[in-house]
Amino acid sequence: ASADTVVTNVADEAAEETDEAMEDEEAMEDDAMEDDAMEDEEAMEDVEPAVEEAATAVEEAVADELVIVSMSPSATEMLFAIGAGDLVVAVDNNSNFPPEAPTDEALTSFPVNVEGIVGYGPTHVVSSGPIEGLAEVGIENVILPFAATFDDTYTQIEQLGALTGNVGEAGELVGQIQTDIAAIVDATEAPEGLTYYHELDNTFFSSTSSTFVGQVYSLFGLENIADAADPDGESFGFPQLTEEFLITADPDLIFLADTICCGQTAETVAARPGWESLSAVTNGNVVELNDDIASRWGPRIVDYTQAIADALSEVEVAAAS
Amino acid sequence: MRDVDRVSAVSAEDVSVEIKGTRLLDSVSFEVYDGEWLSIIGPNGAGKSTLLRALAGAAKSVGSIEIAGTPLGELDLRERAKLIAWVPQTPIIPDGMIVTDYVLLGRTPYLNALQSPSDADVEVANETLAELDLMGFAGRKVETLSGGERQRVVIARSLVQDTPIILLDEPTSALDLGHQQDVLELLDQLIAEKGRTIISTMHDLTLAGHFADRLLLLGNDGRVAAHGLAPDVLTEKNISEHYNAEVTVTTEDGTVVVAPKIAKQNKSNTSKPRENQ
Amino acid sequence: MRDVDRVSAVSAEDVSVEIKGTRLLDSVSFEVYDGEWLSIIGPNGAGKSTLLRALAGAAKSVGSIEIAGTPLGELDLRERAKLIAWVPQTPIIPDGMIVTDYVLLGRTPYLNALQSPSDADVEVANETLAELDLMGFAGRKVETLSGGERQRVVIARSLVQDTPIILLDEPTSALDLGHQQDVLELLDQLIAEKGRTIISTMHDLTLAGHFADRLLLLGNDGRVAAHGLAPDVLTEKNISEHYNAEVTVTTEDGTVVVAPKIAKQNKSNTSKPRENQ
Amino acid sequence: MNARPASIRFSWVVGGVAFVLGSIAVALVVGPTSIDRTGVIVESFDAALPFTFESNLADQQVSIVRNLRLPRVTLGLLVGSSLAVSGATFQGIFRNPLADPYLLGVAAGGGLGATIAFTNGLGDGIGAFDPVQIFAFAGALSAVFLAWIMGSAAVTRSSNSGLLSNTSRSATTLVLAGVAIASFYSALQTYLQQRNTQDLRQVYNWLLGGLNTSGWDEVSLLFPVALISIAILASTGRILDVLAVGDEEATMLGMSVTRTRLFLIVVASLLTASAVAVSGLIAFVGLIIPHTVRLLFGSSYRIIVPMSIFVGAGFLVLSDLLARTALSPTELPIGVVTAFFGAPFFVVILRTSIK
Amino acid sequence: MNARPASIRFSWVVGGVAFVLGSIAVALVVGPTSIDRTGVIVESFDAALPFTFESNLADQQVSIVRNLRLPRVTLGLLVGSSLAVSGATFQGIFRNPLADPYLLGVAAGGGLGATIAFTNGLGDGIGAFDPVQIFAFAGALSAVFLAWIMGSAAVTRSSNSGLLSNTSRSATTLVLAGVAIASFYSALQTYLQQRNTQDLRQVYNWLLGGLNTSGWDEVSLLFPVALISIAILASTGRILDVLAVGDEEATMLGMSVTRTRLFLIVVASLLTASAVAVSGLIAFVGLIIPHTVRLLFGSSYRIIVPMSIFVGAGFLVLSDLLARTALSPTELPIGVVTAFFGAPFFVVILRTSIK
Ligand SMILES: Nc1ncnc2c1ncn2[C@@H]1O[C@H](COP(=O)(O)OP(=O)(O)OP(=O)(O)O)[C@@H](O)[C@H]1O
Ligand SMILES: Nc1ncnc2c1ncn2[C@@H]1O[C@H](COP(=O)(O)OP(=O)(O)OP(=O)(O)O)[C@@H](O)[C@H]1O
Ligand SMILES: [Mg+2]
Ligand SMILES: [Mg+2]
Repeated sequence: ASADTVVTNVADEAAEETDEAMEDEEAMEDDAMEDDAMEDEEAMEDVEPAVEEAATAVEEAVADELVIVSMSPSATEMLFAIGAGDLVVAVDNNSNFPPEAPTDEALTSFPVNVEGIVGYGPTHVVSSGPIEGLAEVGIENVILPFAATFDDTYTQIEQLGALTGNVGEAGELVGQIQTDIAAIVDATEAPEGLTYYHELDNTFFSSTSSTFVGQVYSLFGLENIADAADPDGESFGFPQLTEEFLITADPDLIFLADTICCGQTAETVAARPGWESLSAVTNGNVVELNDDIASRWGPRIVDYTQAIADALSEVEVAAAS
Repeated sequence: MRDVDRVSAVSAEDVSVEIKGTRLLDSVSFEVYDGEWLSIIGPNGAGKSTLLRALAGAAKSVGSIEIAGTPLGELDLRERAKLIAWVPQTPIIPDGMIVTDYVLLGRTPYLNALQSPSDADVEVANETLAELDLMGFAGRKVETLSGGERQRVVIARSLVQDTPIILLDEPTSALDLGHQQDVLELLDQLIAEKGRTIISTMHDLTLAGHFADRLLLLGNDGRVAAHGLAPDVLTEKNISEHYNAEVTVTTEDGTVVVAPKIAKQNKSNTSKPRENQ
Repeated sequence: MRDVDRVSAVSAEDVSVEIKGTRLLDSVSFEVYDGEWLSIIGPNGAGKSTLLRALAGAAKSVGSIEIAGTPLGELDLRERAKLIAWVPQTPIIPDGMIVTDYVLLGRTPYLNALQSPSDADVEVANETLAELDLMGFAGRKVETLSGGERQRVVIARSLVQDTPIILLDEPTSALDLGHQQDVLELLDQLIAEKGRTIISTMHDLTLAGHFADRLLLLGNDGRVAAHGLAPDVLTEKNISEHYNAEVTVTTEDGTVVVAPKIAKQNKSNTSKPRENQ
Repeated sequence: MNARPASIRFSWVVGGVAFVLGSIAVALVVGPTSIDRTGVIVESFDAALPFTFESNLADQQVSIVRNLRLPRVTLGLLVGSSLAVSGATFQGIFRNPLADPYLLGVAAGGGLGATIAFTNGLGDGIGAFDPVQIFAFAGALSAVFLAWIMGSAAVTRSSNSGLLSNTSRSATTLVLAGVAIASFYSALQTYLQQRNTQDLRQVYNWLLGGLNTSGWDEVSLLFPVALISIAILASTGRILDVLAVGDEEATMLGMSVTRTRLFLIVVASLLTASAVAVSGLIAFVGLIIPHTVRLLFGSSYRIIVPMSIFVGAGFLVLSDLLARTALSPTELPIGVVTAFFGAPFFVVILRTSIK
Repeated sequence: MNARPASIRFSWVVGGVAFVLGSIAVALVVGPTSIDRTGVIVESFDAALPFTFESNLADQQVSIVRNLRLPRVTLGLLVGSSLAVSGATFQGIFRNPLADPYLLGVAAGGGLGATIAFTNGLGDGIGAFDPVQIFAFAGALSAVFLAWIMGSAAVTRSSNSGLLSNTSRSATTLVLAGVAIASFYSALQTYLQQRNTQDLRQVYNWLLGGLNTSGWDEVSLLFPVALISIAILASTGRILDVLAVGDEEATMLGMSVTRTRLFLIVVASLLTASAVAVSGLIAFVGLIIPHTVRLLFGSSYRIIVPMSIFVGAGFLVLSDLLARTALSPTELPIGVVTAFFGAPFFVVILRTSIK
């Protein structure tokens, strides 16, 4: 069983329920959404027509009995952002946001303890990969895999909305994210043709434009130096780069997504032998990101986008002065 | 020496063994008949062990070797092991194995891959242990035995194999006088009672001549230097030529006795102990 | 037997060895003087090897053992190895090691941890190889040698160790007549020329009696059964009692000759080969 | 007739069976969720025997017992005994205390196979035909096959050149070929994994091994192979004892050393590969259990091999119990439990049983 | 005097030095960035020798040569020779073809130490005192220390109980204790890693090993230890040959087997632990290089040990070269390169050199 089948199951159960609620739902959404967001929404409906219907039904029929355990930090952030936090009884040890999330340090997903999860009495477990054995004890496994695109994120938020009956909030959230991101991108005027290096850890693992994090930079027309490691964009989404190449490529911007895991800062980067003369270092364009924000595909992609935008506006200053 | 009435147990024709260009054995031919005991003698490095290995199929050789009329190469390993048992000169002693288990290894050719030794097998082992004065050691680890005890255990394993042909490479080198005789007499008895064929190597020429029916002397060049009855092979000339040793050969009670003429030069015979030299 | 003029090389007093409650050696006492050759004899399992091990410090023993006047326990390993060389009954033959390297191991006590053998060391090794008729084998791997060749190589290692005291556990068991004599005469010469002290075990009682100054007979109970000159120890009574073998003891040229009275029952002496039995 | 071959004593068998049954009982009854003990036992009998027993458990409890605990315990028995008996076999074949069932590349091959499956997005199959299992199994066997081809061809050449060596040089050659092949497979696996770091956790998790995601599908895959292979291996102790006298003497005792070794390697590798396919790479068991048995009961493989089956089965069931309960709801990787509790225990045995 | 001990031939030394120098030259000159060859050589001489040489390279190119390539090559030499010589030593000590420098727990201990540092957020040190290095070093040594204590105490007991066994049982006991301790440390490491999955990537990278983040700091840490230890080990071949006759005979030759073994283990472990601390766990080299040397040049440790130094050094420098250039700009884990190219090469040698 994959993510699809589970979703369909939920939808099937719900399909029998009433249609009226759905119209209300749509009316409400119309008010709330801006145009471009709306288009996305419609596109998504083509792909997953059942989700909306299902959502309505669940809201009325299932919501009261819903008990959710989240084993995915991104899903946790989504659940709380759509106001379904009260349905969540426990989240795994890596779900450290939002602060009110019931993080259980003992709840680990690698490896996972099925009978241990049963102890929380959930009806649904949200995870990024399948958890075998849940179905056998009558628990739904909702699988929200790694998102490859923004649309995946929106779909997953909608899915959770449908599941928890918070369809409205989910729709609003998706709209809000889209609006915010569009606004940030509009407001940022980055110089053309800037290159960047997104650092995942201090052994120079990076991510290319074809990855989820890479897309965000593409919004601003930035050029990823790691793309050289994967010209056809099919493999090596996260290549480990040679230090010598990094130095020769001399990126305009360095984004550190390893400030928490590996304690990297602009200073530590500048202190690396051979790095002191890189343009990003000499121009102060080493940007410290929050690892979590830069690796999750939840609602905080807005914060992530904002961080990049902030950095870009400073580049302008640096370049101008 | 061929006799129409006798059945050939082992026959070797022009057997040579070569290793990396060195010839260890050169065109050795002989025939051993059922119920016979052939003793291979010769100086160190003559190729005695190599010859036994070749007969056992453990060393690659050219020439023809037939076991009970069948070319050696046509026997599969299991058939071969039911025909020939081999006591190596320096057997490998497995760590931690008890004597009974070790001796029972001799039953290997009679057991299928997944079969365990039966009670009958155990009984054979026990009888053989008793015959070789080893009952007291049955439960001991082989590696804790004394040199002579261990050597008898290895012989026991070959007897448990219950083959018509037994190859023994210096089987009594670590045995004391009494056990030497016991073992050789036991082998002699096996010939008499069960018609076994024995080919052995031995450095004690008196014993070799006494127990074997025939002797085969290998020279340093890996060729047969002499072959025949003890009085014909164990001559002072043969021995001084191939062993580089001075001996006196006498015959006592029909047994050829080879006694070294031992050092007289710097040793004052029985005037021992030497005082303050 | 004490002599004020003689210097004690090895002295054992009430030496016993016990292992898991079994007594292998029981209150053995004797003294060997500089330049003497003591031969330890006794049936298989009497404890001969155990005694040599105890003297060499390789087996834990109770009682007192003194080497050149110093208690064994007070010698550190290196000093001990400069005083005593030991030829084990079943030496471990390292895989792939060439003869020269193996023999050079005898120089270990003279080299610091990180030192390589000097040219002088290599020369000692070469001389010893030559003395033991082994020059042709210098570059060969030890494991490819024949039984007798290998045994001489092990003896060579012990001689290269250049110690005043040499313990040899059945050093000639795999040797042919000629090499047996050569080796024993070489040892005798070492006593004469360099004042070495030798303690050996041997199953050939005639040779043991001929070459050694004194004999020590260990009984099956691990106790000293007899100790003294060859004619006193090698008596028919002693031998039949402890070896469980019938022998005739004669004296030729002052050498005590022990000859087994060999099987007469089922063997028709020289009427060989047996025909169609 | 006072001389008797070394063999399993009846009391050891009884002890072994008791240990296994005890482990099963405890592992069924104890779990993160507390369930009425009688009910668990009744349900287990109901599941295991062709008779019907009625328990008073709630539906979900019944389901926990039947779908989570029972398959896990069963798989623990199978995997534990498989690894231990294969380990004993490999130690016998190679006469090397460091030999374990993964020696000739089963682990590296399984790892590569599983990684190929994961990185090609085949990792989320659930049900009887899990691509990861199939790829892991195929990878494991291919590595052993290559190791054999490389290692034994070399041996054939060497024995042509003259006398057989006393020491089992052929076994050493095979081991070295196995190590080289295993390294090669590991290199490929690492490379693939590095190209697909998004699958890192999945792969890593698989490499760690465990029974936590196992259900009846896994049991039904492993069961037939394990039953047959373990039955075969259980009676190969005598053969392994024959190999102890070296290739040359064993050959003269009528044993085709090369064929025997191949046969044993094939059976043990099939078994290990199947166990690896359903449970990943569980360390420690295959190496240490046979040594423990040797130290406790004796060094004949006629004892080591069968006793390893009991001890391995019970040990893994108990380890898995600890893996899911010790820090519940945290699941501990089973390799952590086996080594964390097993290693000190083994050291104690090592220090006390040297005789 | 025609009998001569087995020893290194002059031509082998010349060949070895040429191989190492050739590897260095190629590794300095070739890289993801193409830099004028003469310039690279001139800069390298300038950096290595107390004289001044002027090259016509751009600043950035100078920096690449001096800060990236030179330290990497130097570290490759040091780590490669360290692992190979330690591996040869361990194989000699334990007379086991499967022995490698990680046998007694250096790898597991280093892994645990590094993981402790990472999971406590100490992974960010830059400069001479990197906590990860210190923790890895300490962890590695503590594991070996424990293994020795556990393994040799058992031996002392056993030799009290009577005659020494001919086979080196004490070495086997030590190996088994080492394996148990290594498993225990690995268990702890895995546990820590599992509790801190956010550090998984870092830990995993460290475990894979590599020279890609190495600079002069690492060189200056390893250099003194490596120089002294390698110099000591280079001349221990004779001792290792003595150990070949077994504990009992070696003792009678005046060698204190226990003390010698301890000494060798201490030196080799210090060396390995230092190499591990700066470069993580690089597989294959320590196990396979000594075997390659044995197959090519002969089985006396007086040959194996020193030749392993040359071959190990050159091999790792070349492997690292491939790691950073083969798929440039992607960096390959060095363990992938060593095994991917080394394993087939080794199998060829294994199959052709059996005599
Ligand atoms: N691999 C080899 N390379 C060269 N020569 C060898 C090899 N193996 C054996 N030999 C030589 O072949 C000769 C015959 O050996 P073999 O073991 O058959 O002698 P033997 O007659 O049994 O001697 P011994 O009485 O000492 O046991 C010996 O000189 C030995 O050195
Ligand atoms: N670990 C042990 N447990 C019990 N008995 C032992 C042990 N080790 C040795 N023995 C016994 O001690 C006795 C003496 O052994 P030793 O090797 O000293 O005999 P030996 O006189 O050298 O005999 P051989 O002439 O056969 O070489 C033997 O009977 C042997 O079985
Ligand atoms: Mg021979
Ligand atoms: Mg003895």
